[in-house]
Amino acid sequence: MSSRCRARLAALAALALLSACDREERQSRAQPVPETLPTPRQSILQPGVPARTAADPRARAYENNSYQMSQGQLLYQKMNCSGCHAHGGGGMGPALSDAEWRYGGSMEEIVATIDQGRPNGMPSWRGKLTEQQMWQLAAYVRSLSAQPRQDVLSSRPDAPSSTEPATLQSRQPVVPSSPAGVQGTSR
Amino acid sequence: MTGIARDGEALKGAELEGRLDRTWRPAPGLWGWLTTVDHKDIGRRYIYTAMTFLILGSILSVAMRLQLARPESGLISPARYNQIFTMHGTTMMFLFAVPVMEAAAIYVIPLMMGTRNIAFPRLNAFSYWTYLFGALLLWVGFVLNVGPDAGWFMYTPLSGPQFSPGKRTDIWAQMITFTEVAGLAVAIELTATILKFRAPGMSLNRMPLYAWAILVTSIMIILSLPAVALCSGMLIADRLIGTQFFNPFEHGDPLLWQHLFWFFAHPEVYIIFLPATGFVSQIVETFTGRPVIAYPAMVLAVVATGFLSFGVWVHHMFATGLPRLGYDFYTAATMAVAIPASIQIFCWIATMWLGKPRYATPFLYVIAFIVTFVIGGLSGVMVASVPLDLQFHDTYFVVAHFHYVLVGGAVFPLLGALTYWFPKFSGRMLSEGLGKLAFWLIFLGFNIAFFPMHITGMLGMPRRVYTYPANMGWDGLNMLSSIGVGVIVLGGLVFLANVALTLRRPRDAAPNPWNAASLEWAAASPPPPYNFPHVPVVRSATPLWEQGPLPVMTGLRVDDRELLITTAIDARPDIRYPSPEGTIWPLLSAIALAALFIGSIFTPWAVVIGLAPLGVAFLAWFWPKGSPTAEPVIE
Amino acid sequence: MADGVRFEGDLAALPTHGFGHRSITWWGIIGFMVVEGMFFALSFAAYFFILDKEQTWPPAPLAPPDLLAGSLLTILILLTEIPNSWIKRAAERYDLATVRKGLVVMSAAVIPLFVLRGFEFASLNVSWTDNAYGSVMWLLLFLHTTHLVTDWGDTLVLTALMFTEHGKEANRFVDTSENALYWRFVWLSWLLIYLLIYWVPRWLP
Amino acid sequence: MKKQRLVAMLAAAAALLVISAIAIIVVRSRAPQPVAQAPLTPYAGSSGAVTARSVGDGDDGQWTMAAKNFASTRFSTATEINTANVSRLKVAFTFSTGVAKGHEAAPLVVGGTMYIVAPFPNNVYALDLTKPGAPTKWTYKPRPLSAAQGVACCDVVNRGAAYANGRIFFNTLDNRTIALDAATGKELWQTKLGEINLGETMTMAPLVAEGKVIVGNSGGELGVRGWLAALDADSGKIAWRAYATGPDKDVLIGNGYHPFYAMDRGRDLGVTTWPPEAWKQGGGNAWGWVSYDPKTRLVFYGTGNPGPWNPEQRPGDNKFTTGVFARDIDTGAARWYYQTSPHDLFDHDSVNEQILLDMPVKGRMREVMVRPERNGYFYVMDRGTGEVLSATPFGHVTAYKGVDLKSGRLIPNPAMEPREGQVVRGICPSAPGMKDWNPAAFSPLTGLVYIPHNNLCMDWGSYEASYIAGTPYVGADVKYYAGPGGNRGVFTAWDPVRGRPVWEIKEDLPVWSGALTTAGGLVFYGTMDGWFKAVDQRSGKLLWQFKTGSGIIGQPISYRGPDGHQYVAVLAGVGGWPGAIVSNNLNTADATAANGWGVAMADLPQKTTAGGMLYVFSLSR
Amino acid sequence: MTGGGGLQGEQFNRLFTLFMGITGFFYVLVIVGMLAGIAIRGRAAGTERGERLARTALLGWIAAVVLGLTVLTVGSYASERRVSAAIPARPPLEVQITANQWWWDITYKNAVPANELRTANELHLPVGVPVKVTLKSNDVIHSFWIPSLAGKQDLIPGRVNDLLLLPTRTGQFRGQCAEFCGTQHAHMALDVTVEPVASFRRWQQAQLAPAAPPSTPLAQAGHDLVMSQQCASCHAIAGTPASARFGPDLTHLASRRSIAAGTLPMTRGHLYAWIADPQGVKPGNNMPYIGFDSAKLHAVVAYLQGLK
Repeated sequence: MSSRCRARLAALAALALLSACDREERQSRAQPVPETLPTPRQSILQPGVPARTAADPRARAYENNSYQMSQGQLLYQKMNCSGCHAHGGGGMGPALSDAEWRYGGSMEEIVATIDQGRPNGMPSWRGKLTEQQMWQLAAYVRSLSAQPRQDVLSSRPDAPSSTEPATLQSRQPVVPSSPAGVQGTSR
Repeated sequence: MTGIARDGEALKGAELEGRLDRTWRPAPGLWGWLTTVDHKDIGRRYIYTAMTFLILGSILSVAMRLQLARPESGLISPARYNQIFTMHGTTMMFLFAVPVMEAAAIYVIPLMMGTRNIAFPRLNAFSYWTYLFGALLLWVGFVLNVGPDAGWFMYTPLSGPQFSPGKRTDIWAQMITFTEVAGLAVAIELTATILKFRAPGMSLNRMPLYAWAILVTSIMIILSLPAVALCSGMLIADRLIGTQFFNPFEHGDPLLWQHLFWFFAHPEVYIIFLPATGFVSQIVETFTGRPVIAYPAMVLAVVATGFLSFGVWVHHMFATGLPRLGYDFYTAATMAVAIPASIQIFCWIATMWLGKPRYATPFLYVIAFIVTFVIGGLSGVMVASVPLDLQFHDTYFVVAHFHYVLVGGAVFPLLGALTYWFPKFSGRMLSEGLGKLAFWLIFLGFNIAFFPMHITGMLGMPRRVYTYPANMGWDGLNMLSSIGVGVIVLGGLVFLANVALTLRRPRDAAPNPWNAASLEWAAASPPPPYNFPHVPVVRSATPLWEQGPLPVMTGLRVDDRELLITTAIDARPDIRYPSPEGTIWPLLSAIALAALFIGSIFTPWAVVIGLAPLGVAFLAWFWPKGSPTAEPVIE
Repeated sequence: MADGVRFEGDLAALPTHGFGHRSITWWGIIGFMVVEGMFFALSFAAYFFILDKEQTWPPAPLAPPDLLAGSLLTILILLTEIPNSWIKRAAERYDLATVRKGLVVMSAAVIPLFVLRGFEFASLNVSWTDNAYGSVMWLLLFLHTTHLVTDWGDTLVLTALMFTEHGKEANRFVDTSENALYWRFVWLSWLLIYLLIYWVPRWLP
Repeated sequence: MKKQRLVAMLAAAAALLVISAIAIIVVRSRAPQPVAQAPLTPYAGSSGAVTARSVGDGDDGQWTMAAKNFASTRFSTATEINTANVSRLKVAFTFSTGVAKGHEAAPLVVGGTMYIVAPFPNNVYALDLTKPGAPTKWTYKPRPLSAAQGVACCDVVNRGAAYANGRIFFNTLDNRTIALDAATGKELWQTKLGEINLGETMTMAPLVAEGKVIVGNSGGELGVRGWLAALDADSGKIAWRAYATGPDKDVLIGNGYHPFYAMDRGRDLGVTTWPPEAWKQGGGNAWGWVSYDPKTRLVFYGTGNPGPWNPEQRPGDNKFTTGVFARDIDTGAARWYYQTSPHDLFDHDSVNEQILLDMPVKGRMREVMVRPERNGYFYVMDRGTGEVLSATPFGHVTAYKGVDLKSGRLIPNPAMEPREGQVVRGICPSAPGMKDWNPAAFSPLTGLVYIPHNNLCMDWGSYEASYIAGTPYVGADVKYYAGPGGNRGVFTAWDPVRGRPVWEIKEDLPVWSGALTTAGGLVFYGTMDGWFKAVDQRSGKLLWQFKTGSGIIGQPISYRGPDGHQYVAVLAGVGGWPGAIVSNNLNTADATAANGWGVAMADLPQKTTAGGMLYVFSLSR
Repeated sequence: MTGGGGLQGEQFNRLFTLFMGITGFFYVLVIVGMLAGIAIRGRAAGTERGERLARTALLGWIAAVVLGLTVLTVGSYASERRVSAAIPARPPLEVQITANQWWWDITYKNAVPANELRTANELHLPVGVPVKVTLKSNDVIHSFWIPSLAGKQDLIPGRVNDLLLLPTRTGQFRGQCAEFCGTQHAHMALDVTVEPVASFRRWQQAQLAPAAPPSTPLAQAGHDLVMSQQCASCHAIAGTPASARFGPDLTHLASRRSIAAGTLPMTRGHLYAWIADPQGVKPGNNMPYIGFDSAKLHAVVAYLQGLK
């Protein structure tokens, strides 16, 4: 093997290491950063359809991490979310596993909904949950409609069976697409 | 028919060897390396790979001992530590211990049986590749920080979809599937080889004890591996498609996992230990210069161990709250395993009394084996007792116990066996001086490292903790254990240096340098691709110690790969059988299988889609090449 | 070999194949049958383990699997033993023509089994995600289906082989005979699974 | 010869078999299916003694309270519509409430005006019946807090208003009791009684008697401490408030408290039968029906389930949840209490209606109340003492083994007791019970009680619940499914004297509407797919039905209009606990949606849609 | 040796001595035999008599081994019997322990539910009183083990196990989860105090009382923070609105010996460390980083310190 070839292999290995799978990392320690919750701006003409804000980098980080999602699953039960929203089917609160999002279905919007509460009964969890926990919950909530990457979802909780496993659902993302150009101008 | 060349008076010596070599030698170069089906190539490859994993597993243990040397150490994070100890256990059990025992048998058994190749040689090649891909899957996963982290025993529900999110456990479970396919294939090959490929005259009661050990081991593998394959299949189904096998809410049960897992994993200990007793028997025989006494008792002990090992799995579950009555049965059964083991120990010692021991390095390993393994065996008797086990279970006492059993009982004999058969593998004798130095370092280091663990366990230190508080009385003992591991590593390095230095020397070993009695020593060192120019004939249990030249039979084809099948019990010549040529398809099949298994971690559809390439590969594998050459052709 | 050798006999006159336990293929097939038999046995153990944990079998409110498809399959798979025995005997007689015919019949006879098996999955009345009962039912049926698939694949390959020049090789007849043996294992194991899936839930309260 | 005979016999046997099979199929496929074939014997006439005591005003053709009278008989003496002419029943007029949630209320009719309370936002409409088409006379909008919707456990329903002395009294979801001037719709007073931030809501229909407005709260699924309060009808001031848990002074237990059974006696049982502090989140809400006996001046009502559902979290009897109270209407002091489900295992609230009857028990006339209970037993109790005279299951029960009449204790079936961490299957009746809030009616014509109810079983998996104020406090995942027979609902005519069903109608969907009996020999009820039905009181024969725009879960009433003719009215509008599947647009792929209705009601969206509409029927002329 | 604090521990010690004696005897026999065999090399080599002798000795050896094993089996069975005979099936004290990742939820059962006592990570047992420990798990398999009292029992989700204990010696012991249960298996300890009955009763009475109200303005501020911030979403403090059950009960937190299931000793400094950065102290546990500033931290610690 030529030395050049070796160097190339080494570079490849290093690259593989760098791109190591973050989505498995048990990153339990939130970055001690000031609370900067996303505040998606509601558009003027379509109050139900929020304008898209610039994507928060944490959205992808939490949504693509199976550990964070499983923490969200734990919180979903322990914080009594399941009491209103069942296991996605809804009850007192709206269904989370269907294709309708009253207040937007993006990570940022779900976090904002958890944080601020919503007028028809969704309580505000600000000060009751930490920001990290809200992100974890949002990631789990999106997994109820099988939206994050399939390889991040887990098939079922250790709980009474209630739904077909998320990993088998083929539901597509349901956030209404925004008209082109809104992203930069609506601020 | 006249065109067929056969060995015999007319065709012997150098000409025969040259023609046999042309027939049996794998294709040259990389292609030959990929396509070979020679049991010696595969066996050597298997051994190298397994030993590599021994080294990797040992590196992990060094990491763990560094972390545990001091209390509340922050060297390794808990998440990483859990991966490391999981990888250590998994690597040692699934990627090192079982494969290396099978690997040694793949290399030695056909030679010992006096035949030219193993039964189902293509399956053998396939088995190696499958094992390799499974092992790579696990280790690449670990390097990419997707290593499993729920323990090598993967207790549900910790390993289930809720508490082990992500792909870590899936990778572990599919690695099990790979090694299970590989292990079962080898077990079937070895069983068939031992039962049908023995040299004429080697009736069952003339079979070397090592062959008996491998026969029983193979049958145990066949009976026990399905259990782990089944439960890891259930686990991955729970994790990927949402079955409910281990979900207590839906009336699955975490204990179902434990039953199935230990139904495999307890016999597995004996699957590792029995071949080692075979090594010990062969070494004792050679280095005392006489057969091991009470051959029937030895054989019965091996068979009884295999049999009893299936009745003891529940002693891993004494703390789970199963009915008490069952516990007493399993206590008795576990104690009973000590009886065949004690018979073997007695016979070896009596053989030493009756023979003339030579203190070569392999024999030293046997002595170390007895000194350490008996400790492990006796502490095993302790943990068989329910009241004692309820105190020892999952403490460092158990860690000490099974390292005494597995390192003392299997790794020491293995190192002895490697030294013993090294001239056969390589044609060179290992240096005795370095060998003995390595032996003493490893032996002393092992005891320094693991004996204190008995005490740390008795002092209440649980297993599988990434750290422990200070002032529990555990600090000094842990430090001592860590130092011991350092000594073992030193010994291991000397051993490796010995191998490396020896391999640089020219080949110098005679066919039978130790003056051993079994057939593998009748072949050249290293053996040619066809092993034996003529079919050796056996007249006693120690054929090479018989007077006069080696009796042989002739008449096998020389121009095509052919070997002799004998009857299962008396080893009377029965059939001349074609042995397959080298081919690439086992490798391609293994690649297709790997794609299917690995893909299935990410989507169940991989099973469906992956079947097509796998089917094509298998078809090409089994489809006969060229025109029929074997006689007779039916018209 | 330092001592040289002494020629004691010649093997040239030995045959190159034999049926049954004389054949190495037979030992391989037996080995795989034991492996798969263990798979089945352990799945049965898991079945009864889970059965023991459930309050009723099948758990309320599920209905036991519908009998029709499974029973038809059972009858059909028992009937396939007729061509199967026919093939096995013909193979042991080296009767190439009959073997060819038999294998074609056999390859075709398995196809309706797959159709029925599809209906069987549909008639289990439970999904594998519902509860452990559903999981173990699907497991049993799935395990057996893999055996149907493998043996069918094997039969297809053999059928194709028999129509080529390789069909004239004696060892192909040995293979054919052992394939027939394996099919017996497939349907024998099915009889047990049939009982477990369809009848035990009806017999137990 | 012999052979021929054999063949003939075989053929005959086969023919017989086929014919009988066909006959059985034909017979069994007929609906409704009477349990006992006619002739029916246990009528008032034949048994001679069963009569409902009319403790309210004499029937003047009005409908002033949801249950018609203090005895809660829901029996109208009007006979204009009867078994002979009911087939001519036609829609007289309709009225939309504009709300697409569950309509559980009973309309009131007083002096030519109909009053309707809609579900949240609880608008009150007064319809002028004297004018054609019954135009709106006035509308009152209480504008409850919208956040209240988030703590209403089982849809944002309201079960109706009450009328007395020219006033309309009703509750809003955000815990206000409001009194309106019936003539003008002007607000007279309003009293805030609870806090939605703690999960409290009010959905029940008040009862007005002796100048007191009796109201109670809801929220048993949110760990809300239950109470029943009496407000002064003139001022809205709280006269007394009796809690269901806590020390005796909170429960208004004093010297006058004489429960019949030893298990209900003791000091501060509302504290000692709970783990420390647990009574503060203990539930026991009085969200159901209240009856009143003017003779003894006793108010009767039941308390709801204890919180949380998971029983392992609250060892003890959990007094005074899931039981019946008799209280003095003036002081609220408890006279007696009987716990129907001590240490409730399955959310079997005890809030169902109590129908006050005088009837013979073991040959002696007794003043009783009858309660078709959620736990599946039909209780006949002495209303003076709280003694249980009989408790008979009126459906398929596996959850309990019976009621021990000596100790009064319900005997649970140990095999069905919930265990944390494992689903228990086949529990019948399910959490919504053999019968939920939907009230039964009594007919003195037949002496039968007509019970709209469920035939549901369930799987129950409990786990530890965490109390966070204002969020659900349940700790169980449940799944309902049809019980034996495959029908989810039943409409049963029950003979309270003999303790057995006379006939029953199997309904596909749970029967979630109330029942109405009339002197015309009819009984009315609605189904969740929108059929409003009239059946014969004696035989259960379906005489008339009409398909409304949305599923019916309301309470039908009957009144005499200003024109002197009889009318029947009902609110259609699917919703409520099971109907939330439709009204809240839930996802039925999740079996646990709406606390267990997900799969049980998976077909509901195909069978009905949400909406809110009043239907009033009269004979076509 | 760790046993000896309880009935099982005493039995363990006796049984272990028996095992050590017998297994030690056999070990010495084997080693001496082997050393003699290789030292006195070849004395009996190859003789028929030697082989016959060896075969006879083998029979004797097997008999000795079987005898030894029988003694051990019977001994261990007898030991078990003695334990179960000494403890009544329904002991006067029943403790229910529920394992969570990675802490112990402890309830002292009582016939009067209102006298049920709930605490976490600290077990007090009266000496000489048999106790039934009921074991459950909320998530994965854990194992309950107090080395000094001996005896070990798994806590398995979906199952209820129990363990009968009889402490015979007073003292402070350490219990530990003995089944690998995930990231923080190492930090899942249990503080055990075995004490005289009288002081146990005193402890029980003190623990039954609701939490002490805050006594200083700073503690009052801490109380308000605990009630209004994330703390109350997970923890319960009896006598206050905080009633959640996700985390350990904090009612008498300051009376305990350690923080976070034996992770840190209970000191003011450690309380600061724990609340300020729980993930740094015990990575992976479920207590989140909240981000109190120093003033809030002072207040919260002041309040928690008052929860004696």
